[in-house]
Amino acid sequence: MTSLMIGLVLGGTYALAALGLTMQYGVARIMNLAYGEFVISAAFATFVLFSSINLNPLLAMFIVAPAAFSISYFVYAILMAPLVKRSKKKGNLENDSILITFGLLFLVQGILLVLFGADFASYNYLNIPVNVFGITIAANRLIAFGLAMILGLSLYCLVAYSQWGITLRAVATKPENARLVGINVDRVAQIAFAIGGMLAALAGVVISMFQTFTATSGVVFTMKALIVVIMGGVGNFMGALISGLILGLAEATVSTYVDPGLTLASTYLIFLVLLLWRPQGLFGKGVVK
Amino acid sequence: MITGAKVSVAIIAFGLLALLPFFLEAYGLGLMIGMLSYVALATAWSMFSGPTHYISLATVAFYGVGAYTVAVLNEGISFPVILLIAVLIGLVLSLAVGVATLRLAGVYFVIFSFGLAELVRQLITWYEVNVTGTLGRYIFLPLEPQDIYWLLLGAATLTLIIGWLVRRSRIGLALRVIGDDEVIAAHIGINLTRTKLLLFALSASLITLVGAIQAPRWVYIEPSIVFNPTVSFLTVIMALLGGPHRLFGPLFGVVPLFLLFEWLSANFPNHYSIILGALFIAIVFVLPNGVLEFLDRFRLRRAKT
Amino acid sequence: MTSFLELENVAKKFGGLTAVRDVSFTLSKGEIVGLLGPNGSGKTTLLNMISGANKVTSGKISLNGVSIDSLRPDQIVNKGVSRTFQLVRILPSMTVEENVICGLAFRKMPVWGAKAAIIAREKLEIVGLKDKASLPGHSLNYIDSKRLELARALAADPELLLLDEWLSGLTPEELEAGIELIRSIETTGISILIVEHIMSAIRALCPRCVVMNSGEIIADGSTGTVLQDDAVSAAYLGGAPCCMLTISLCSMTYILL
Amino acid sequence: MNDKRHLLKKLARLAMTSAVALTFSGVVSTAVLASEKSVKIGYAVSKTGQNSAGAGITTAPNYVLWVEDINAAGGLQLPDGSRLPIEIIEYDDRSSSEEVVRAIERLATQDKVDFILPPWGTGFNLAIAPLMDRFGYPQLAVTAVTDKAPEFAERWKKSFWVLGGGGDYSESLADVLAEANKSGKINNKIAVISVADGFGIDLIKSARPAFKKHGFDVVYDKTYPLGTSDFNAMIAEAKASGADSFVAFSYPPGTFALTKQSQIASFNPKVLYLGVGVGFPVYPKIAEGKMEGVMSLGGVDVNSAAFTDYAKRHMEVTGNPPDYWASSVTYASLQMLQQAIERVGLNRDAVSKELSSGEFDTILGKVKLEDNQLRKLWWTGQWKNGNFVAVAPATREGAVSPVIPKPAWQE
Repeated sequence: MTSLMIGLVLGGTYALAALGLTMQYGVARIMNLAYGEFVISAAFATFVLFSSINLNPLLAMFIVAPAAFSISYFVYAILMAPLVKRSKKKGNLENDSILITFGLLFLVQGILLVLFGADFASYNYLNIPVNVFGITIAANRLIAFGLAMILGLSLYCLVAYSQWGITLRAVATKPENARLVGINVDRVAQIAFAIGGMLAALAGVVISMFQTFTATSGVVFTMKALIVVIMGGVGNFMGALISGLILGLAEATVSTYVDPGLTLASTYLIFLVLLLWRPQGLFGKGVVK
Repeated sequence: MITGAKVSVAIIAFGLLALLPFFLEAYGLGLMIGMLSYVALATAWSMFSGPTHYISLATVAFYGVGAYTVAVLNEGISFPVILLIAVLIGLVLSLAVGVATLRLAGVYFVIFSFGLAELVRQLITWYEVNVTGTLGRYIFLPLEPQDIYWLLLGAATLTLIIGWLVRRSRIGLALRVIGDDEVIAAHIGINLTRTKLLLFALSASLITLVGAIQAPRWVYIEPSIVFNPTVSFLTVIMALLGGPHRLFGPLFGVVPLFLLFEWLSANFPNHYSIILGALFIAIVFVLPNGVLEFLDRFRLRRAKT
Repeated sequence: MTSFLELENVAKKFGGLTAVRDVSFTLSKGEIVGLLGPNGSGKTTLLNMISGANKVTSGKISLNGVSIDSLRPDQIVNKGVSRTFQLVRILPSMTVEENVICGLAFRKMPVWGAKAAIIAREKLEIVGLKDKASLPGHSLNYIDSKRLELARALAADPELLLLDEWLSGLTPEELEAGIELIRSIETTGISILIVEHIMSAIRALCPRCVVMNSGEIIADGSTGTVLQDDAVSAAYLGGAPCCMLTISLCSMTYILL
Repeated sequence: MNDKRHLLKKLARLAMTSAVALTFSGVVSTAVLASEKSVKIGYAVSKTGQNSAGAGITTAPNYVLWVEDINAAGGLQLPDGSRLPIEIIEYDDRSSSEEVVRAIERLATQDKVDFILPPWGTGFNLAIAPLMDRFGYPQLAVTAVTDKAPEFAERWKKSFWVLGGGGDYSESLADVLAEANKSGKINNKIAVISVADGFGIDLIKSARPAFKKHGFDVVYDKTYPLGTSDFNAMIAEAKASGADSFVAFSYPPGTFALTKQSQIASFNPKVLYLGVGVGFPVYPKIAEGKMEGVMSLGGVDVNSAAFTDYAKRHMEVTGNPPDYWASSVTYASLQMLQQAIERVGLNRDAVSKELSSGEFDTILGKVKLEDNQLRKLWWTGQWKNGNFVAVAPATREGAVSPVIPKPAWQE
């Protein structure tokens, strides 16, 4: 029971960290290797707001998230849009976006290093125990879990049932066809990318409340997010949510009943086995040869 | 196609490179060692990933396994035998992995291969901690930098020769067909799985060899050192930038990038990341598809004559 | 008469959808047969099953008395079956000649090196592409792409050739030449199964034809008789404009699948 | 606030340096400082990659501080009383073994520096040891904790190992615990977790027999992979194990997570010993000021004027306080080098000889190496009244008696 709760809460964090990437990669088709750097930048921004003007991180969200949206919007316009245009002929957006976001990764990381040094950044906010079904959990972790659920489910509903969701899905699955029915694919992709950046920032704000981070720890988030996204099926929010929870549960269970030394190995093992069993991910519909 | 002149140029180049340690200082030699290892890695990587378009991030899984083999066996067995064992381990591992993974395509394979590298690292760590009870291992082999240089030169040359032979062989052609269109490939009689598996294993064994050769240079080895994912990333970037479709393509990516990295970390140790990132972005824009496009054009021109 | 290609109660399901049900027919050595039917009737699926691209859900396919239904496409090629595709497939990064060499290099008795180049030129001469041998594959126009695809299929030295709408989309003159080309191939003793919509071509080429509708064979016999069959007309030839409509509707469902 | 001003200053510096860097490219690093006569000192540390956090806290700032101190005094003093300014050549090893090896080769053969300062980390110090030996440079390996130090000092005569081995720390801890057990403050059960890397394994391997020797029963003993961020499951197990002492041989991110998560879980063992990071200046903030009683490796003698003065200067020059373990040792090793040069000049062989035989006056007090190793170190420390004080070896002057049981978090 304890490990179940621990696992769910941990999984919530993973899911939260992955929502933005599923948007960016699933809809905008940008394989963003600098995703974790966006998360970390938001964490640093929150850290600075908290330690300089003592701004409550939950309020900081309302500054950081819109900022991340507009920054991502412009990043797309400046860096990605030309690539998308170029790739229409060649169809190598995946390779190009890997290369360019790899550059972006270094750029952002370098700026963070110069601004904040290599030191560990950490502060405490809402690090207070909350009793849930007799098990104590940190309030800030519950917030992460709650936010993951709310964002994940509402995005899922939005995509599944709204007009805008249909547009998104059209762009995600068949961009060429979406263009034919009058959808401005490039614009939708740009907005999706920006929303993805905003989601990354939200994750960063929340994670910064309980996790120690450094300028170079972005890669960890990118990799975890990638695994969750692929496991859940690219572009599927419900899938991201569920696979995040599965990974969290697996880690907690293995840690309690098997050996803490095998937690990360089990994560990758589950991921690899799942990919072999269902190459399109848990909830993916794409047919992969 | 292949003329006597080209062969003699290649032999002379090889001879000159082999003589280099007698003229270079330790640093120059170190530079050449680093460069040669990436030449071998990127060329071996391209052997499989170039024609198939499978972007593999598992480079460091095999590279690390090679290094670890040396760390485990370095006492009591002669170095050439260790290298051979390392290659065999790489071969077996890659065949096992290949059977399971090569039916994945696109980004699924990319992430899978990355996960694989991490999995291998975690399992080795767990094994060392729980079974052997050590984690760091020491390598005290009487190898001088020039020995490692010559071995790497051999490995790089071997990789290029194998790459050249593969290119001329039916398997090379089969891979090109697979890269162009898997459906056609199957319907003209190519066994997709076997072909990919063979090349994956060949490429992985060479990568394992490079890791094994380089290991004695570090003296101390532990998983976080030898399974550094940067190796995988750099290999991909260098190969993609140079053009993984051509035999010498990766070479054109490795040499300039390697020197650039070196120059940046020496002259701007505090702003290395920023400048590197900016340069990277610039390269993607200014040299669309890197040196690759240039090489494609070159090939077209040659096809016409 | 011993049958060369034999299909027994072949069926194919995609999920819950049955694309081909209970199809049986045979084809003799050296025979040329037309396979007709509206789009979505299961012709291409049938072709895919013979060539190994799709696995049969149930039933049996054998060639020369040997079962081939569990083999991979490349193994089936080595049994002497080669094919063209409904949507033309050329290897874009290779030259025309290399495209054909690919057909030679992986067949049962592979040809490689200088000899392959000579044979490739011969095959290209057969389809009339000899002058374009060194052009890149992606630079060919539609008809030339089709010719190249045929040359590549022939390079595999087939006993059975599967042509999937190879003649459609051609101008009347090109069609004429295409029919001649297929006829000349038939005279070399290769068995041919042609999936086609163009009636005139079927009439000109195939003494016998098989008609499918909704995944089943509804007629099999001499072309003249079959095309007068009521069921066939109802299913397929119900007036030209209507036919066009059916085809386009069927193409849409096909794409959606 | 100070933090903010510091940030602004850094921003301005960033803008300026990048502008300068981009216009003048390669010449900057040497041209600015180059003068007719100077002592060239080079080093490679991890500015990027996985090791950059550790190097950025312990190693790099002390190099900066030391050079600043010396140049402010007019330069390195030589035996004849003259002074030469230090010229620094620094490289980024990008947290890669291959890079650090090459950087040393470059410093030795290309830049021909007079002395080379060590990189951060056990693995990297070992990687460069054969090279340093071959090129004849003394190597004052600080951030390298290894039980094989005696063997290495034997193998590479010019290598000096000044931070002890894993066994030193775990045996000292076992002594502290045994003392508390004897006086009835804690039971004889210990729960221990360790990080799966060279450091963690070195410590746990020597800790097991040490605990056993003192009659302790290790009731929970698990190793977790590097990169683990969630310890709730392990804390729950340790809590349920009935052990009064909880020991974690952890790395900073793990140490911090363990601190926060044990607070939440109201996990209050009578002895809480965590790994690297407890001595970091950021730790009190992480523990929300409730770090009283937490134990770890290292510790300092806060009553030593030399240390307080050093800590103040460290803050002034680098913008951060030093850590309470390896920072002062790093600085002391630099002082040893400085004094050796002052006595015998720039001859590297002579300096090496002096380092292994001489006595030096450092911020750690008077020190003398034994078989090329520094043995007079603080092995165990504890947070007490806002300082991370040394508690063991208890016999050494300046040691403080440990607070056991540790006060509960919620107070």
